[in-house]
Amino acid sequence: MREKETTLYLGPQHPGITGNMMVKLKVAGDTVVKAETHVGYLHRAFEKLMEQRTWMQSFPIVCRICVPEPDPNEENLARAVEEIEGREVPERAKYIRVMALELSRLAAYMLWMGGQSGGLGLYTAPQWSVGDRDYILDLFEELTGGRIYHMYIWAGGVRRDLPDGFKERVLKTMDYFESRLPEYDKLIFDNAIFKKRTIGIGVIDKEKALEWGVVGPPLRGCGIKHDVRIDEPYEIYDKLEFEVPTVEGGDIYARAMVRRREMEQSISMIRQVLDKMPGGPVYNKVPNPLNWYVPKGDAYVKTESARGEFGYYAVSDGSLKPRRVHVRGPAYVHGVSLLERILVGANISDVSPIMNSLGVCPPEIER
Amino acid sequence: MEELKIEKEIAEEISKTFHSAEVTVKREKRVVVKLRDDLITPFLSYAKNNMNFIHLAHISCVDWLEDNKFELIYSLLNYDNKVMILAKTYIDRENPEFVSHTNYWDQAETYEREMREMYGINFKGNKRLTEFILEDWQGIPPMRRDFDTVKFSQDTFYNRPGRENAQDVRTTVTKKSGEEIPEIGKDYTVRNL
Amino acid sequence: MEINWSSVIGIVATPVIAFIVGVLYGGAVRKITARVQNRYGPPITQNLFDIIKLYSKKTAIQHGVMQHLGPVFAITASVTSLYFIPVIKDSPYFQNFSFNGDLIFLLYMMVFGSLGMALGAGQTGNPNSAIGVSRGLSQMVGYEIPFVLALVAIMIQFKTTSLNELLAVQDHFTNWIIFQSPLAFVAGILAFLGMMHYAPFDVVIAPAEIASGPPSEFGGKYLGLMMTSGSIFAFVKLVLFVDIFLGGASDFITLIIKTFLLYMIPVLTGIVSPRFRTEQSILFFWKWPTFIGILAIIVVVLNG
Amino acid sequence: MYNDKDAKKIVDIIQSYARKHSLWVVAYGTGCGAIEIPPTMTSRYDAERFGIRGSATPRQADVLLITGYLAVKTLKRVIRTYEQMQAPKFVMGFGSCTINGGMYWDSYNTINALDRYLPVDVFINGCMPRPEAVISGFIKLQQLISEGKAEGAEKYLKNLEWYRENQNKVIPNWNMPDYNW
Amino acid sequence: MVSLTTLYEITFGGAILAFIAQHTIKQLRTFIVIVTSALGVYIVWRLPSQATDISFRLGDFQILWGVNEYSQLFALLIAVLGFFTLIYSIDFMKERERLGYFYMNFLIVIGGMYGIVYSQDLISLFFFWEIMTWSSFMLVIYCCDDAQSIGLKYFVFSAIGAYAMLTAIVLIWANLETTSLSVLFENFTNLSSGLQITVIVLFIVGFGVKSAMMPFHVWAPDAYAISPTPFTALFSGALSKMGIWGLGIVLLKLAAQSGFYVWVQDIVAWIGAITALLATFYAIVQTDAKKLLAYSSIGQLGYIIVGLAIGTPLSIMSALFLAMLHGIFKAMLFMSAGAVFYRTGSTDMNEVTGLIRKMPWTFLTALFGIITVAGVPPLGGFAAKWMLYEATIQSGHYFLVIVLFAASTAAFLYLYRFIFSLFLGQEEKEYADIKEAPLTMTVPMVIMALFTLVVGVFPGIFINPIGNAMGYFGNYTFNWDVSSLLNEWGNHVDMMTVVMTIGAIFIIAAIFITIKNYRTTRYVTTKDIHTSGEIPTENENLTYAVDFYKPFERAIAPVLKRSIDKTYNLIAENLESAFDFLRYVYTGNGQTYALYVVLFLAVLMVFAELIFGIQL
Repeated sequence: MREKETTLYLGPQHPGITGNMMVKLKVAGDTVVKAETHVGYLHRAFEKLMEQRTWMQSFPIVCRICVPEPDPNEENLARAVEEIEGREVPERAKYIRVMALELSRLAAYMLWMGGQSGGLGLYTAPQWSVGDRDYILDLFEELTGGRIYHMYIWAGGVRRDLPDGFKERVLKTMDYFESRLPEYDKLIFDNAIFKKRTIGIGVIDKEKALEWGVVGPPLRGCGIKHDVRIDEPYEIYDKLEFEVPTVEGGDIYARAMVRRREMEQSISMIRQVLDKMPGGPVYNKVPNPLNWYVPKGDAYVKTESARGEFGYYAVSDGSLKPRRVHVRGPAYVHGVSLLERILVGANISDVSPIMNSLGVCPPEIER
Repeated sequence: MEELKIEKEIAEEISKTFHSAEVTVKREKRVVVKLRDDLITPFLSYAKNNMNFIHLAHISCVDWLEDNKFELIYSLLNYDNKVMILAKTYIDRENPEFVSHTNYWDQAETYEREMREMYGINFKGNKRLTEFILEDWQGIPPMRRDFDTVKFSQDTFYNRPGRENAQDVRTTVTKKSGEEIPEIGKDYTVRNL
Repeated sequence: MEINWSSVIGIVATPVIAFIVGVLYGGAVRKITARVQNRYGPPITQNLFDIIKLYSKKTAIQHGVMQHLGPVFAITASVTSLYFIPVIKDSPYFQNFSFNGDLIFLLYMMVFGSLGMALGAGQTGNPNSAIGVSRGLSQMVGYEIPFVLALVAIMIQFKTTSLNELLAVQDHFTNWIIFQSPLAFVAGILAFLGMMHYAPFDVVIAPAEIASGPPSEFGGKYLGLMMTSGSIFAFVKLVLFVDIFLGGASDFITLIIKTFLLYMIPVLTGIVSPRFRTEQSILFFWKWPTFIGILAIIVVVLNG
Repeated sequence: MYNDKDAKKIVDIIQSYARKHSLWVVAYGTGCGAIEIPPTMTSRYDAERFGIRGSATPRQADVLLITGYLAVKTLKRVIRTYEQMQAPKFVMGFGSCTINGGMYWDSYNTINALDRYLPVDVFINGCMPRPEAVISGFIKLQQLISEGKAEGAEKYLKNLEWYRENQNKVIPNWNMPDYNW
Repeated sequence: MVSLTTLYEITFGGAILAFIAQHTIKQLRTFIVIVTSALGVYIVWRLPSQATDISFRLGDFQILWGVNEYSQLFALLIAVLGFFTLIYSIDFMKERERLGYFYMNFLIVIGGMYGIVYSQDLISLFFFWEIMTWSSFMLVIYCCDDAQSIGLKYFVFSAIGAYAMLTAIVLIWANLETTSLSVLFENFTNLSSGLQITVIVLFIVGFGVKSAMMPFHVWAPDAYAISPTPFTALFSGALSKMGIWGLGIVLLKLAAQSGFYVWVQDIVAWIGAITALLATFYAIVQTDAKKLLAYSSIGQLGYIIVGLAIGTPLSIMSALFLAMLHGIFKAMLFMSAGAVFYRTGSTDMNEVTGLIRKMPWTFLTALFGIITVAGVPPLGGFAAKWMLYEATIQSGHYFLVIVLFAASTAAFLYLYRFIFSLFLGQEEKEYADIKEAPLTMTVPMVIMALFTLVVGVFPGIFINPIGNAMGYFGNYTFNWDVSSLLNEWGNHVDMMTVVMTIGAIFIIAAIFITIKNYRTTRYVTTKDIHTSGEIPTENENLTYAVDFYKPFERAIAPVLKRSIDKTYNLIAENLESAFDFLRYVYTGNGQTYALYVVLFLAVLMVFAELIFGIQL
């Protein structure tokens, strides 16, 4: 028997979807009655592949788990190995790691800004922001050799030291970004229509947010201060001065403003890191990567990525290869159980902006 | 030892309530609890309702093929003191079945769906154990240790041979450091044939 | 029977000129948009390439006769409305049939194409198309009201519904209706924003929501004909507004300048605006533009 | 005056010129390569200079850009998308994983050689290819079009059985609707 | 042979014969019905040249029947529509029961309507009015038990109308001692102005109920929707025009003489315009095709009322033009909806879908119908809309025209919904075996559809006879070219040029798109659509039909919330319970009901006597 509601496929081949996934919407009129997330279009079986590779061989593939922002994955795996082994990391490497993480957060926010406003029909914003994001990618290219995939952070430190004059170039880029932010404010965040389209849309209830396991900007957009960087400071975050912005409201606009303010914080953090960065080696003596036995043990490590808390649960059985690495991306909850619930009752027009504002990133759901 | 005060208090409370639980404070903000499989549900319920561990961060599974066991790990987080509990248990690998915790946490549904698909664990009480990531999968659940992904890939997908003059990275690297090619490296050279 | 050759030439030449101008405007808009967006942008002839490419597609699919004829309805509406608009004032070539129709006729003729396209899009059976049509028609109710208010204000001010007589009134630039009836112009131009379907009123084709909406299932020659019609129709709307408010044009250069400047209003608005949801855009039109339109009529009535 | 043959030629030249300067890419980010598409399309690299533009639905599109590895689940959708496109249509394989599986050569869920399942006109290698590489791939495609060599769609129709066999081998449940062609 | 009495004899006699035939020789029944209605067409056609007025006394009253051009216009509409709907009903009603009852009442309705338009005095007008009302009530409750409460609603409103009319007649009789219309027109100004306005308002209420004028429209949507489709076509096409006929007389003959004509004009015009707008809004939110068309009817009648109320030559012309045309296109639309019902058993727009390839002729009719309603050139609706707008603007009703424009633009919404939901969209499996409706249904529909095209090209063939008919109201001249439209400022539209242009471009473009890539253009089913690369499963619904205009509904929510219908429903519920005892009296059985009506009339007369102190 034919169902009453219309089935609307949002994805996988759809301009409104973030990445390659599908949200099957049952709509009555333009209101979503039921939403079902379907994932698996990007399943590459990373966790299985890591079991086939040595710990160090896993680094090149973990960065592919989340394309817009690969560094938290490398950071997580590196810290998981370090925690199991009890390995010390040189101070300078920690600073460089934080710099890379914050740069990648900034890049991810630029990309998000494009997606968010592009989904709302403001096509100038993605053109600007994705273009500006390229300046960060240039920095990464200089630092790591790769625009997108860096494979830079690894167990024991980072792969290589900063090139000459890199610090100045980073500072220059940061200055440029700071000068651009007011323009983005004018174009996006202060735009009357943008506000009209985002305020009161896709609201997450504060109580529910805690119980559903919402993390990152969506949670901070509910007014709850929850950030791994202050809760469980890793690397040198406890030595930096920054605040974690929270905005009340729980709607798309609140989440957008959280990210907008975090961009300022990231810029200031990068400046602080460059300012305080000590000298010294960037990695300690490590074993031969192909012969690197990690002792038996397990570790759950967390990093705050642009979309929220990124957790890795790594188990080693004392052999060359990981026994199990479980990747828990923030989108795992945001993209499936949370999305399916808050889309009910939403307008078709708002589905794509809601997804963008939650930072749903399918590759980290299905790995 | 002063800084692990909260963690120790939590550990004490758990061991007081669950006598058979094996509680260790692993490091700052990490408490590991090993439990019998039938105690997991009471424990989660207790932690959620009485100890304010309301955030279920993830549910994970490790396949211990040698011991014929699956290890299930439930990670809970307390928003107030930001301590994380990892509750672990072992279940039988032959006929894996466990209780669903969807009535405690909505997002548990997703984790359980994935584990059913990847490990074949049947979570009783979960109403939506439908296909999640894979589509029309016919073999054994792929994340089990006895599933050979390399063989599967070679059988199913066309493997394009590599270039003849391609240099093996492993050989180059080991030559440089003067060590022998380890077993793992030899495995991988198979592919260049 | 004597054949009036100048009008025959006009009948053949008008659609061709309209098409070329429309296509080049389309390209220019893309170029200007690109420049605002820090880009180099495609060549100005890009839309022409696109249309030729679409026509030279080797295959096409259709879901039935209404989809087959949908673009035909669209081009019929565009070209017919073009024929009933005096493109160049007092020119024997480009008056065409403008003496045989009037503003209310044009108003209805312009809907003919939308209706045909809606029927064509409906037959494809694609829910995206249907949603797009539903949005488009709803939005049309929104912007038609201020537009009609503006037109009625002008009609009662000059006691005519004929475009040619309106042109005759605007013999000197101080007599342009934009100066004689500025409120009507404001209401009209706000409605014009909606008629051109640029952001923030592009909810009909919103790609991120309904994958380009009504034309979802149209490809190849059908999309080519639709784009052709769209180019002509953009020109029709521009000329209509120039004729009504800006005193028409007595030569092509004036026409190009006036229409292009007019075109820039929706384009530049669109570049910096996200899109409204359907009901938001309807209510937008029913608030200020309608109020201004009513004001325009009141002013006209009070002035005699 | 010229005869029919010349006239035909002129039409062909115009057609292939228009075709090559108007490549509409169907919006389908099949793999992680999709992350380099926004930079390619936006202000830094501005692919619109070459007439390359996104297209929301396959009916309107000319180019199917396979951005990276294809999971089996995606392959099915890609085939459907490809078959809904109108000829002449072109496929571009993007990234090493479309050539030989790349990083994921041993994954149980990703195909290794795209050209066994779809007729690929241009491959762009690298993991991942830079926007410059993508644009150079497009320019290669434009060359092929003007030389009349980009005939993937015809190849596909001619060897449909072979392609179907390969596709069926990988996709367990072939429940695609029948196309009347 | 051709005279009013023969017309009545044949029609009412045919009605009784059809009833008898149903119970004796069934085969004859259809024959009798068709012959009767065909003869009706013939007689009505020949009447103006041959008939003479008929006059006789009935008690105190002078009964006068006569033919004038105004009546003739409506009589022709009744005759033609009656003929077409009866042909249509042959196959449509084949499977139904109680066909004798159906056809008898059908013909009585037609006869009653003839009687109304040809009566020249108030008594026979009222008599025929009641005949029409009763027999149409019988047809409303014909279908099923559900119809009972709807029929009650219809009846209550009709009774209010009849009561108002009767009161007016009584007032006139009491003061002028006449029931003759012509005498009334002459002496109307002799009445005191208070009496004048009372009579006018009462008549407007009386006629307004039938023409579904707001706020008396409440009965209409349900009654239209529930009655059998052939009758609905007549109901909406012709029966509702009786109200228009009467309003025309009241507004242009009576009110025009009184001192407060301007007020009456404005008020009625605004009521008409608001009727048009609100009915359009309600039509947009309907889910049943027949109900949608019913609201559409109310809206169109609103336009007609506006045209009549404005009272300039052009506006009267547009109103009468639209009245005639509405009879045709609404019959077409109801018939096509009926054809869909005949084949699929439903007119629920959320259910039925994708019939275009199964029922091409029905689709064509519906397409012509919606284009005509929308008023888009080149079909006939454009001429009507054009004249109405021009007349409204030129008579200085500037804001009225905005409301009308809003209503007619919003009309696109429901029109598209009607045709999209039933004919376009996904072709579903459950409708795979549907065939085109039988010839008796398609032929009348297609003939009428082509007629709208003819009227579109040559509006003159309608305009000039209507111009003559308007001689009844005054000295109006319409000497237009057969294909042109002219407003009072001297602007014109030449429909010939328009149609030639549209036709030429359409044909050229259609040929181009057809021969281009003819060989490589494939037809694909509606299942092979862009669904983002996914493959829809069997039971998934790809038809977008439920809540089609949700965004628009949200935009007009403040209007819909304060719906008149809701208020009325409240009253109606109370009414129903108040009249609950009537359920014992009226059992759907004709005789019981007739008895009740007689009682009701008696009560009315007593009332009249008590209140006005006059002896009837």
